[in-house]
Amino acid sequence: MKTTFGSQNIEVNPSGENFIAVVDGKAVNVQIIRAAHGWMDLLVDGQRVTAYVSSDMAKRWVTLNGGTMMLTKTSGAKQGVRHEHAGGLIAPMPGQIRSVAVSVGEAVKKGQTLLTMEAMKMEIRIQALRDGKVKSVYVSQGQTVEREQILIEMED
Amino acid sequence: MKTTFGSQNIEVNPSGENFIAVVDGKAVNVQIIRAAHGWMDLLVDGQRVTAYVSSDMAKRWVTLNGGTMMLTKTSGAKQGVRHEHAGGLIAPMPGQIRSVAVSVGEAVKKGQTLLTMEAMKMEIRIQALRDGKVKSVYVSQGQTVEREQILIEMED
Amino acid sequence: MFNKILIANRGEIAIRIMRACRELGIQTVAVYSEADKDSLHVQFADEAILLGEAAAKESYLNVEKLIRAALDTQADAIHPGYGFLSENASFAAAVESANLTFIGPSADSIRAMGDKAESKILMKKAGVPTVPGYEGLETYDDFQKAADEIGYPVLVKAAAGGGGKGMRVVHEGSELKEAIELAKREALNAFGDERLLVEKYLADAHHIEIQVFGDQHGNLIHLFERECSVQRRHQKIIEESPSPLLTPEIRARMGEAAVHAAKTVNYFNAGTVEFIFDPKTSQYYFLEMNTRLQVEHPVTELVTGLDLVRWQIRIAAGEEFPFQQEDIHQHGHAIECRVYAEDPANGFLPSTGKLLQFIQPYGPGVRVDSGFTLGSDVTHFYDPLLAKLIVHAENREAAIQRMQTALHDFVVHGVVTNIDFMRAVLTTDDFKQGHVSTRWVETTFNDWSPAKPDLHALIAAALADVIFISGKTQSAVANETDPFNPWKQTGSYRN
Amino acid sequence: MFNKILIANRGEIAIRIMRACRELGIQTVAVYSEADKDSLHVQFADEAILLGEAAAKESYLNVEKLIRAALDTQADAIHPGYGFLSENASFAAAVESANLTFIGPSADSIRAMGDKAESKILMKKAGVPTVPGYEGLETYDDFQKAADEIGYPVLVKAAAGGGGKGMRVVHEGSELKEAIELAKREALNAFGDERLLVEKYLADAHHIEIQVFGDQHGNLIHLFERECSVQRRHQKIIEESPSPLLTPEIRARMGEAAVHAAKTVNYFNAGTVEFIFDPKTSQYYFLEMNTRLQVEHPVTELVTGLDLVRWQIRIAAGEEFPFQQEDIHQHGHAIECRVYAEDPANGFLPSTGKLLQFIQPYGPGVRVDSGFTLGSDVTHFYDPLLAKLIVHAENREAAIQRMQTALHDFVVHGVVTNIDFMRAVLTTDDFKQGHVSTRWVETTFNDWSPAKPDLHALIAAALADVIFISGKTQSAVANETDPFNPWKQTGSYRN
Repeated sequence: MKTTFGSQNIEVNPSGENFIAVVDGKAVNVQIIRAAHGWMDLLVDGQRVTAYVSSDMAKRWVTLNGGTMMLTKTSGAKQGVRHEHAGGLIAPMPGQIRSVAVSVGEAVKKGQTLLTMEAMKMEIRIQALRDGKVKSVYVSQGQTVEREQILIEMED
Repeated sequence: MKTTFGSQNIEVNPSGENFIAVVDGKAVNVQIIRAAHGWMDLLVDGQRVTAYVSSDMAKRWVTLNGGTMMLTKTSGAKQGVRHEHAGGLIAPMPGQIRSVAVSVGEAVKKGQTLLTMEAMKMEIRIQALRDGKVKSVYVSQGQTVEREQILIEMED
Repeated sequence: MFNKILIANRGEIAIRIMRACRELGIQTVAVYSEADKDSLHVQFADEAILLGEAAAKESYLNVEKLIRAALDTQADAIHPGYGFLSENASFAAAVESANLTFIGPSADSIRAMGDKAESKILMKKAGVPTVPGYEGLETYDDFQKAADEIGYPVLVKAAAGGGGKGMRVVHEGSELKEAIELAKREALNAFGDERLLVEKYLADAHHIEIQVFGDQHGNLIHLFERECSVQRRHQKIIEESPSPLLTPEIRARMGEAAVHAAKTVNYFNAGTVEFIFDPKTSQYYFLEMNTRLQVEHPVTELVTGLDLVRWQIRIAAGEEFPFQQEDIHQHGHAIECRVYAEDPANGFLPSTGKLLQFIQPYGPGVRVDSGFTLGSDVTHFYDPLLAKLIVHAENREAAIQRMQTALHDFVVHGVVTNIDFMRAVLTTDDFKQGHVSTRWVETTFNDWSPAKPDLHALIAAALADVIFISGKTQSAVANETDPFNPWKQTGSYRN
Repeated sequence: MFNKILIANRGEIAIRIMRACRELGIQTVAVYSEADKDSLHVQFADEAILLGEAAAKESYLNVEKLIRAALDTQADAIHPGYGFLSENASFAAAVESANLTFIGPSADSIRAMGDKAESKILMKKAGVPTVPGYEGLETYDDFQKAADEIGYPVLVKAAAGGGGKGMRVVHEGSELKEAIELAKREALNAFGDERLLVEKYLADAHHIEIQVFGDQHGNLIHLFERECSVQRRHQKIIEESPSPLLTPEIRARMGEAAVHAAKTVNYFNAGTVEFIFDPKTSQYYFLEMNTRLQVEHPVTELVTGLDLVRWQIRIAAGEEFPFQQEDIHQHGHAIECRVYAEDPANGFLPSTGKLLQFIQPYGPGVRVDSGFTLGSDVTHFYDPLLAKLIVHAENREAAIQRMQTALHDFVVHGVVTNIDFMRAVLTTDDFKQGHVSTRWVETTFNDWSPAKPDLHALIAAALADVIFISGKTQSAVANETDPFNPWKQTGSYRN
């Protein structure tokens, strides 16, 4: 399986009971000693490596030797932001509301843009995940929002 | 859903967002406050009850107010003992081997009795879970075995 | 003794207080906002009362709702924790008016120490050393004269508050005017009061504070010092006791000064007298008194062997504090690291998210006071303190080694934390030698950044995809179909 | 100092020792049997070496394999923990012969104290009080005369060993013959040595032991006592320090006697001198010396503030123990409860299984030394000690309250434990008042049984089926298809 984290490519494939990881054209042998619950004990070219790994969409949190790093998967993963939460559409990151395109009670189609926000110098369109009706709108133009703040609530 | 633990019958059914539990003809209202990972926070007729529950075949481990109890499900569950473990057939409880009916290399059919043991004043038959061949026999007649000790190993 | 206590707080301190209550056989009532309905402190309590919306003024700062919750649940007393209403004299008075016990000092003591300018004047009168400076200045001219007299650099700061708000360092006269205006505006916003005071700015000072403790029968002693000089943005992140700086003589004098300061306002229950300490002159100056339990109280508990929260409760119930000054000794060395959801490489800005991994360290001499668990949500509504990691060992060197090991074992995924940053702090020679002033972090760690992902991290991340989630891109930990998903919530608490 | 230490043990004590190594910057090597390949101590170490089959003689008791493992991994030293080879003089000698350091006393000290009869003779000579009795008896006639002289009840016990094996209480002359035969047979089986000694049986005695500690430069002091009278089947389950029974004078005298006993055999490193204490007469008698770290060492660590394992390592490396007797004080009160996988309602028989739930308590003053985690297998091959729960508080009353709360919070499913039993022990007036002799458990708790499932338990169990596993009868926790199943193992360790 080929994956890209940031600008770094890695390919991991089974090889007998072990795995071969190829990075920058260099192959390393990886043996899994044990693995459970987001935790792995490996032998990487004979060296013992203990890692905790969690995944959240394209993000990977990895802890090695007590230090934690965050990697972002830029290929091999469906891109996108998770923006449904408890029946509401939530802000994927902190930012500012640029425009709200719908109002309470309005029927919307799957994929229709409900609002746009600006964050990290990008425009983000928040779209309906399915056909439905707008139950509540919690934000207005110009408002700054926090990550995971609920923007709009839908009913089916 | 009707269940029997030991000699005690209980019926639990949904009722709106809550549940009604009926024990000895008496109905109690049960509301789930939150529940996760084998742990539940309940309101039972308005009284808060926090319980940890684990299940292992017919056994239920329940911790309430710091005290742990074991219940055994005697209905509503498929009866039987778990006796496959890491490819081997293991003793469901400590006991003594009464007879070994097969030998290494012998082909056996699913359901065929491989050995009998005596434990807790009962005779227990250890049967093949599927068609296969006996790879190893680790015990002999008269031998005492511990719980979870591997008795016979099979290959498909 | 009380039958039931309402804890008017959240997070680790609410749980810390509830533990003390449980040991004493006292029932506990949690309060919570809508954002906290599944928080650990709500689960930990015997009862829990919803206060209102996430915003603190609708919930944890709402005096009326808190007192009604206490009365409705038939609680006898309210423990305010730290932060929120803990240093609010009106709250303490309102609690007493409702025939409930406020677990803390009297409203009068809180009021006397609450105003930075008033308390400084009070302390000067009582002969407690204070930082050279002036209060009650009005015109720009007044400020200018005062600053010239003190000598630059000077500090202008809000009379009404603390926590670094409305505070400006002024290095030369040309900067004074703008600094005063900015500080006034911040002070007005934060405290509704634009009064400022101006004082000598001690650049390489240490922050050393003395824990005091007293009962309602006139007994008041100190429980030695805490050194709290490792700060970022004027807020403490690492505290320890004993201070690596104090001689026994200075320690004793500072202790006496703190007891004297507290007695001046008829103090009882737990309090902390903060001093600025100049290592060059060994001079110490009264900074302010915190009229409540301090975040860093555990280092004092470990070093003195006293359970401060237990004694807070017993004293509030009218018991005598049975210890004399000579009964209290410092045993070994304790260090606390505050584990925050914040990004040290990005101005220590708070980080929010769901805790995908949360493994707390264990072991001899290791204590974790935590308010979160696997699956908890860290929101932007409140202070991003995840846990306090506290170690106790024979001496400072062993305590640092123990803390390094414990930080190594603390695994948090889902939010950025300061764990790796604190590990870096503990490896420096400055820290090991105890040469850390309150400005040390900003001058030393300005360019700090965490380790970049290396080959092993890349392999672990890629391999995890293969073996744990085999091509699925959804968060595997948060698998919604897993009945034992630790944060799958069924129903919600309506109380 | 050492670069690398091999820990010739398993479970909680292996992890305890590895923690000390990590704090000192020393690499660790675990050893394990096939039954332990996924054990916590294997995961915790820097390296791990498979010794062989589950049977201890093929693994943890195999001297040759252990020394080869240490040499192969270039370890400098071996820590034996407790049990297994920790009191085996030949092992200590073999370690030294291989140019490795044995972290413990000299082989000579171990040998001198290993034989119960020989060590008793040695102590008598040195003037340490011993239980009135006779050694070196041969004919039945000898035994009969000795028993008559001492006066019934008497105790016959194996000269070569301990741990309750080959031990019989004889209440009258008519029982003597059979008791001797049974004890001889047990002693022969357990120790390969049928020699017995006979001594006065003290029915209501307490077990009080003194921790001693010394270096290789002649410094040797004691670290006060541990009271270990709560026992079942001659094995300790609850220990504490200080003893609720001792006066300062008797404490000092027992401490001196213990130091004298240890010096008689040129003792260094950690050791424990066990005494029988008669509360009626306040007389104490030497019982035996354990020439190793004790299971219950944490209570001494908490009360004295010293890290015994750290000092064991430093002393083995040749350092001086820098403390004089007057430097060591007792601070507060510590209690340890041993959490065993065993059934107190069924003769304390060991219970085996997979840990379906394993929640350890947290909190101020709470320490857990654990060798297991969620998903661990508890097998019948080794001692069923799951964890040691140790608390420290200001005084005995607060420590008991703290322990009650911590036991309440300790949740173990999958094996039967003695947690509820220990909670019951802690609620008794006898325990609260410190009136517990070594026979107290068997006389008081003979009929103890855990709480029967009540209505709430029934509801919780039935509801869990509905919401967690909806009709599935397989173990839902052990769901084999869940990639984050905590005990799904992929591959195995081949090292």
